[in-house]
Amino acid sequence: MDTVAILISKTVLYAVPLLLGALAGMFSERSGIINIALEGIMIVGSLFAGVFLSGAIINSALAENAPQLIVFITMIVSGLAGLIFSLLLAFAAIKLKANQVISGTALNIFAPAFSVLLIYALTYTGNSKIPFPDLINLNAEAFGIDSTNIADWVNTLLFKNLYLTTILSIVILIIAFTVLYKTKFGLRLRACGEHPQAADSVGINVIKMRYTGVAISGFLAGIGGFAFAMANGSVHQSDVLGYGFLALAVMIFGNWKPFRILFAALFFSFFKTIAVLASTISFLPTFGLIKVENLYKMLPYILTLVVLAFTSKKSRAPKAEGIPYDPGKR
Amino acid sequence: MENYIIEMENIRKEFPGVVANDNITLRLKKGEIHALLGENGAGKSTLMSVLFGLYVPEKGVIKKNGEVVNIANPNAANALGIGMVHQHFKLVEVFTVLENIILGAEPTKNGFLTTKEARDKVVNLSEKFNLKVDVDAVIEDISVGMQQRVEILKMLYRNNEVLIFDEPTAVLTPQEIDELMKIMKNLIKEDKSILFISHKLNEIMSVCNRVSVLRKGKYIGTVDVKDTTTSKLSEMMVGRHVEGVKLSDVKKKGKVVLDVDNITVISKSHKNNAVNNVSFQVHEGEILGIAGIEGNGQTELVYGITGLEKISEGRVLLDGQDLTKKSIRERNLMGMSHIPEDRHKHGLVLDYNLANNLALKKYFQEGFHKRGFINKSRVIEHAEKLIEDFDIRSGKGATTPARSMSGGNQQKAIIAREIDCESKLLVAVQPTRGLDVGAIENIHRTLIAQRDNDKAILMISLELDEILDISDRILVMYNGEIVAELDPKKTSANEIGLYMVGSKVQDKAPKKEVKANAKRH
Amino acid sequence: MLKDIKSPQVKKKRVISDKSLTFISALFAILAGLVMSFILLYILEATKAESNYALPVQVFNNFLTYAFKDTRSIIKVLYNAAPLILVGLSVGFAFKAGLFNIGATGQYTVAAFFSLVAVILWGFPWWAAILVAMITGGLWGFVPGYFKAKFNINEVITTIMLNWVALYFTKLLLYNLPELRTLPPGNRTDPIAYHNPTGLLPDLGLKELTGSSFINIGIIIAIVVAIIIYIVMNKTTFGFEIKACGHNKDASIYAGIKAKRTIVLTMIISGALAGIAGAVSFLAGTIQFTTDSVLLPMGFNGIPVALLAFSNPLGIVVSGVFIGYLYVGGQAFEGVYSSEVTNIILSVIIYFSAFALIVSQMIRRKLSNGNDDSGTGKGNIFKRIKEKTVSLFKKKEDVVENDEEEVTN
Amino acid sequence: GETTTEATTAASTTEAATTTEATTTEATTAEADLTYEIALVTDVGNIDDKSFNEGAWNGVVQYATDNDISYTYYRPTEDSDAARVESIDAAIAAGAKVVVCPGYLFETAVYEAQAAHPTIAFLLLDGEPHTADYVTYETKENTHNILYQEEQAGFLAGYAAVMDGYRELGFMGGMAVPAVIRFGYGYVQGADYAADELGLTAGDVNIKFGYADAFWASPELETKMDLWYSGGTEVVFAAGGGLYLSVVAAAENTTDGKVIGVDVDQVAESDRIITSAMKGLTSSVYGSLSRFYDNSMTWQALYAGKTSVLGAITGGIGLPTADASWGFDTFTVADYDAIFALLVDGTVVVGTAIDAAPTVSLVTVEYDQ
Ligand SMILES: Nc1ncnc2c1ncn2[C@@H]1O[C@H](COP(=O)(O)OP(=O)(O)OP(=O)(O)O)[C@@H](O)[C@H]1O
Ligand SMILES: Nc1ncnc2c1ncn2[C@@H]1O[C@H](COP(=O)(O)OP(=O)(O)OP(=O)(O)O)[C@@H](O)[C@H]1O
Ligand SMILES: [Mg+2]
Ligand SMILES: [Mg+2]
Repeated sequence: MDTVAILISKTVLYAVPLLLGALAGMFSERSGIINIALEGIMIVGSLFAGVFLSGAIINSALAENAPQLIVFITMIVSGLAGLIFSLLLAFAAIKLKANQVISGTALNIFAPAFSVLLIYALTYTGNSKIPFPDLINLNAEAFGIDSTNIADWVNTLLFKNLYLTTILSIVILIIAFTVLYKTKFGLRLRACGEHPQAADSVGINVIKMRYTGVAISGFLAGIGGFAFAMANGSVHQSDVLGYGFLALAVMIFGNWKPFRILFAALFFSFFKTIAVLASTISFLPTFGLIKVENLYKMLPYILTLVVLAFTSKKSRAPKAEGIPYDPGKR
Repeated sequence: MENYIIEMENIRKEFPGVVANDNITLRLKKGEIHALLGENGAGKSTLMSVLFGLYVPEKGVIKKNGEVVNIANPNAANALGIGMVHQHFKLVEVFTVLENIILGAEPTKNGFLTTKEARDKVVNLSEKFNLKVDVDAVIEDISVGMQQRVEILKMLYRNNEVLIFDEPTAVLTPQEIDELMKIMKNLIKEDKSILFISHKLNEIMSVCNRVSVLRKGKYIGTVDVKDTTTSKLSEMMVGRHVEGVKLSDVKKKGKVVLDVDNITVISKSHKNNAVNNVSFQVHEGEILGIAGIEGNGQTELVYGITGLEKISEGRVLLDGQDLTKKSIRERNLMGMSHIPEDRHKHGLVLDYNLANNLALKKYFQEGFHKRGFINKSRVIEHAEKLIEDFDIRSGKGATTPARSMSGGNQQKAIIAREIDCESKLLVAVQPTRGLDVGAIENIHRTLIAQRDNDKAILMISLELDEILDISDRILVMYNGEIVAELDPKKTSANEIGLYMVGSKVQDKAPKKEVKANAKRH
Repeated sequence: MLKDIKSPQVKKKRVISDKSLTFISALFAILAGLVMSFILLYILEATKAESNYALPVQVFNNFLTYAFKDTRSIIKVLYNAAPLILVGLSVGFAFKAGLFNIGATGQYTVAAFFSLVAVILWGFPWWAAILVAMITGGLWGFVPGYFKAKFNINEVITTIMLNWVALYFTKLLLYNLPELRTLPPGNRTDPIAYHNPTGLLPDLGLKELTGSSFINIGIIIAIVVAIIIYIVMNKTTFGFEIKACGHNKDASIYAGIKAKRTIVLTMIISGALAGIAGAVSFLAGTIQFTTDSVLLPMGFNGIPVALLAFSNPLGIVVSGVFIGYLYVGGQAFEGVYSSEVTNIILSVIIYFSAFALIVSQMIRRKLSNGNDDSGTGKGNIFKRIKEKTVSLFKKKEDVVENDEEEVTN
Repeated sequence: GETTTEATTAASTTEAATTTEATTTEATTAEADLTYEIALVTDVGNIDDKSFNEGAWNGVVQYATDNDISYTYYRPTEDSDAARVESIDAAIAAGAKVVVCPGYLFETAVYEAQAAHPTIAFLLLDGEPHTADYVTYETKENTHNILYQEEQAGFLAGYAAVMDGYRELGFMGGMAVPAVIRFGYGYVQGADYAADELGLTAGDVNIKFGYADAFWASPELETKMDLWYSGGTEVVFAAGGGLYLSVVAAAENTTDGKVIGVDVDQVAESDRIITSAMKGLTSSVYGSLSRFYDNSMTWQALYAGKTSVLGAITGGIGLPTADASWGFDTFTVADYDAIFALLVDGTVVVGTAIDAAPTVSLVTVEYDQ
């Protein structure tokens, strides 16, 4: 029972950064810009979350009184950091029509190095980590429930791994969906990703739209980075362990659609969690192997490949993605 | 003085290495249909794009009702009531008709889209001007004709009063064209003013009040339609006298070269078969023309024959050899050449230079390589010979990047390459698409020459005149089937048109009952 | 009919050739990277309580001269360059076919591991182990190639996935093959020399001579392979087909080229190249495979190497050595600031090289539209490029027109 | 003495940082010619690995700061002996008089370097110089080695835990490397010893035993720890640099999960940390350096070419006994001193073997597969 509870709550916990990252990727690609820089942007988001927390707030009264408010502000901070960073990609890819994958790669190399150097500039040590002051996750009490009155596994399932980011990411998901499909902005954004010339011909400013798309992407990815760091022993370690790239996969897996992305994120996270528990879950066979968990750790990736293979027919990337917008072209 | 609604004065627009518009002046009267005539690359689209705010001219002024206006972008144009139907439609394929129409002028209630009244407005408009469209259909599923109606509705939805049509008829059947002409007349009644681009003189004569002619980016002149003739116009357009090529002699057909036996090709875009049990033969020394509206299976038919797509049933034989299972290269080597419909997608590797493009079907053959190592000099020689023979013009001869060549010359290069293969069969799809009369004449001559020395030619075209002019025999395709076999001497554009829209079906043609296709009309 | 288009194009070519343009833009990117990093050092110094502005200058100077201190440093550069060049070739080769092989690191990892298995467990000599590496790397490249060809799945995704599979796969094997790690502490593969000296890359006796354990024939292998790839790319029908597919898949299919086959082959070769890189790295006998290994960065470093050389095989040799130098020289930053500065330089260089060529093409086009005497003399080119770049960021239309000869890599 | 320096070591990154700041600037203004007298070369990874590198580095920083000597660290370009040798050479080229080499990974490198640079002093932690094939061991006069009896520290931790009433124990090591293994096996033996002393029956005490394969925190590890705790594990010995972050996080997800820290007194990091199996990494480096400088910059006979083994006897290991750091209820400091004494006088001998798991009579150890 507990195992299941943990499995589920962890799945949710680690689906959050993936979800945010993938939604980020979605906004960028729906506007026509391939954002392979998610990894780097997430790192920057996590970095500034760390800087902000360890710096400004750490010993202020706020921290005790309204921890969740701090978490919220930090989300904004990391989001903005990601946003600003992502503009580097936007500038190269949109204004200068650079190859989007290449400029994205550049950002990915830049981010971790930048993180270390910023920490150096702040502390004069070659450190690569900024521990967060332990941010209280939303426990049962925060909802006025006395955790002693509820079954342990229920508590584990619902509250043990519940962070503000978890809840807000669902909100973000719903907003993302509404914006994309129910607003004029969304319609225009999608048009820019599908057929920029058409959008231009009806007076939509494609350049502006794409900048916006990438900016939103940066904002969400930044938050994603923070969510990751918080979930991961709440420390910034100049690295998001490849979650940015996984988010990219999740996005494609989710076919650039918000709710499918949610599903994909959960799917992926679920199998990652299973793999981790492999060595401890008795009913999983070990095939007489040492460190068999490594076998199970391959699973989510292989499964994703298999699923992609089967869904490839239906999968459909935004038509104009990756192509620099060029009004002259016919 | 006259009351002009639009005046474009001394417009100059340059593109890298090209003066697309050189000091052009164009005046549009209120309530007239004004034709803009010119060869490929004459600068028609560019001029209109300038008026529509897509390009910013280097020189010149634009006046609306006498006052100078600044049209920096399509928004400004819209604000001034100027709308445009583009040569290559600008529709988002995965959006619905409605979404495409409202895009850029979306009605919203506190931030959210409200399609209700937009829908009503569109429906009213489409009834008023009888522009039949299915508002909720997705663009990629509807016919080209309907897509065009969507483009027109886009303008009307924005209450534009100056309407620009860039080569609107190129893709339409005679019936659809008549339809469009009526629509344009109606629009005039609703005191709109229209700028109408076309290569087709008879259309211009039939609806337009005045014609302005461009040549190589220069303004040649403006004349009243009532006091000019088609031949005068074509002379103004090309700068010399042209008479279209026609098949004069009648050759008796030789032995069968291509035998298409009952083939079926499954469609990618919809569940019906794109090609349904089609059978026909092409003989030595004949040009078989296949007429039909875009999207009735011609493309898939060609793919099936040339091997770009698998056929699900039936056989294709070349000189009696079954090549149904053969690869594309084998087919080529067995004597099949193919002038593709889309020269940029299939015809050329735009980033290769001309020489490599001309070697695309030769590089692997004797003499072009030694044990896998390409013989560059041979490739160049070969290219130079073709450039010579087919008069392909380009900046740096053999080493010109194909991308920088003109549509016309790109097409010439492809034709040169295919004919150079000396195949028994030449499949020519849209061989003169979008080319000007001069180029067309030239290409038609080449095709006929091939026919005359006993090659078999299968020509698929949307241009009825082309079909009528140079085919020995005509098949009409509708909804994936051959619905008629006709003799060009004994039929007319109109009759063919009726078969093309399926409103007339021939009994003698190998006919199956026609599956209704939800996605069309 | 087209004279108007023709003549100006002829003029344009007089301005400056594609090759030198590529070269210039690469230099420009590198310059940008170095300048940026220098500024960065100043900023870092400025943040200190008591700043000493002599320091950045010295450190940067050390960085520039670091590798020329002595032969051993130069050897170290070449030692780094060898695998960098090979991975660069792997990535560049795929680029030429329009594929982005971000999975070089996975192919590198698996191949490296099996090259070690070959020499330690099977007692293979080095050259046989390299073959093993090529095969395993090729296999790892085959999968994304097949997925691309068969299901048209974006290779970026498949290769990313396979990187992780490679990581855990090799870990699993390393754990379950204790024969690979008999010496304490037992969490890393034994030194090759300990089991099978013939498994080490030959050093031609230079190890004794130079006293550097970083010397071996790796760099020679890399250069030879680069030349072979260059020939395949530019002189053979196969190269012709690969590039055709890269530029326009549909057209190649139409022309009878088996595009799918070509894609798969390209990825196999690309993987094999990354494989050689893995072998060259590990058969040097210096580094060992450990159970705590993460995704090996070497595989990713191939990307900048390829990009900087615009995927030209011979250019890759140069950029490989250059980036190899960066990593060696980067030690000058360690302790004083941080060796991460190297990666900053690298990222800036890639960032700029991502659009340097395109921008400079725009500039060239503007030059060519200007008066004819333009372009005579490089100095004046640079002057123009400078002023044009400035105007570039102001005027809208300028940025808009580049449809000809765009580089697709 | 030990404890005071220990206390200072517990300083969090930020504090350590500020101390460094001062010196860096002094160093640079004083020595703009970029020479550094005390050099530390990291084995792999960074000086903030919360493990060997960091512990040793803090020792260097403190000594150099206190005595106003220039210092810096070097990071090898790759994880290889050759690269470590290279960095050592680089350090010496930059004026290093003494090179601190933390970690057994340096054994081969120092073996070469000590011969190549007879005039330079080396301080090798947790290892003894030998050839790559482990055949020839030799420590030259210019080298001093320090080994730590981690097994004793682990023993004390395991003993204390069981004596305090914990029955479900866990050990999560960074990686199966000698120092960590010794911690773990000592921990197991300590628990067994306590179980015996308490007269428990076989199976009363259970230990989950595993390695994270990394010295840093990861989602995977935290998840795994969650499962351990929810599976009944009461206390986990987190012996591996930064990974304690994941363990603590998991503990904090439970109502009363506890953690045992490692190397230094980590109680400051979280109130879930009941004690820490300390070894005087920082202090021993500090001590050695001071002895080195006091003896006119050479190793005195006692250390030259010798290996000092720091354990209970030398006070090189132990648990923190300050009230603030004492997280036990029934187990008292007095009890601790008692068992500690037994270690000192050798009545209790903790097995040091690392190639095979220790034989235990009462506890059941569940080694991770
Ligand atoms: N985007 C562009 N980039 C470069 N040159 C262009 C571009 N668009 C048009 N041109 C040049 O401008 C000239 C005019 O092109 P335009 O498309 O206006 O001709 P057109 O009269 O519309 O031809 P067509 O009948 O084929 O549509 C052409 O010769 C072409 O070389
Ligand atoms: N990228 C370009 N650069 C220069 N000239 C161009 C470019 N694209 C088109 N043109 C020119 O514009 C004119 C029309 O171009 P386009 O390719 O549309 O020819 P087309 O005959 O209209 O073909 P299509 O019918 O496919 O549009 C041709 O003269 C061609 O040379
Ligand atoms: Mg046009
Ligand atoms: Mg045209």
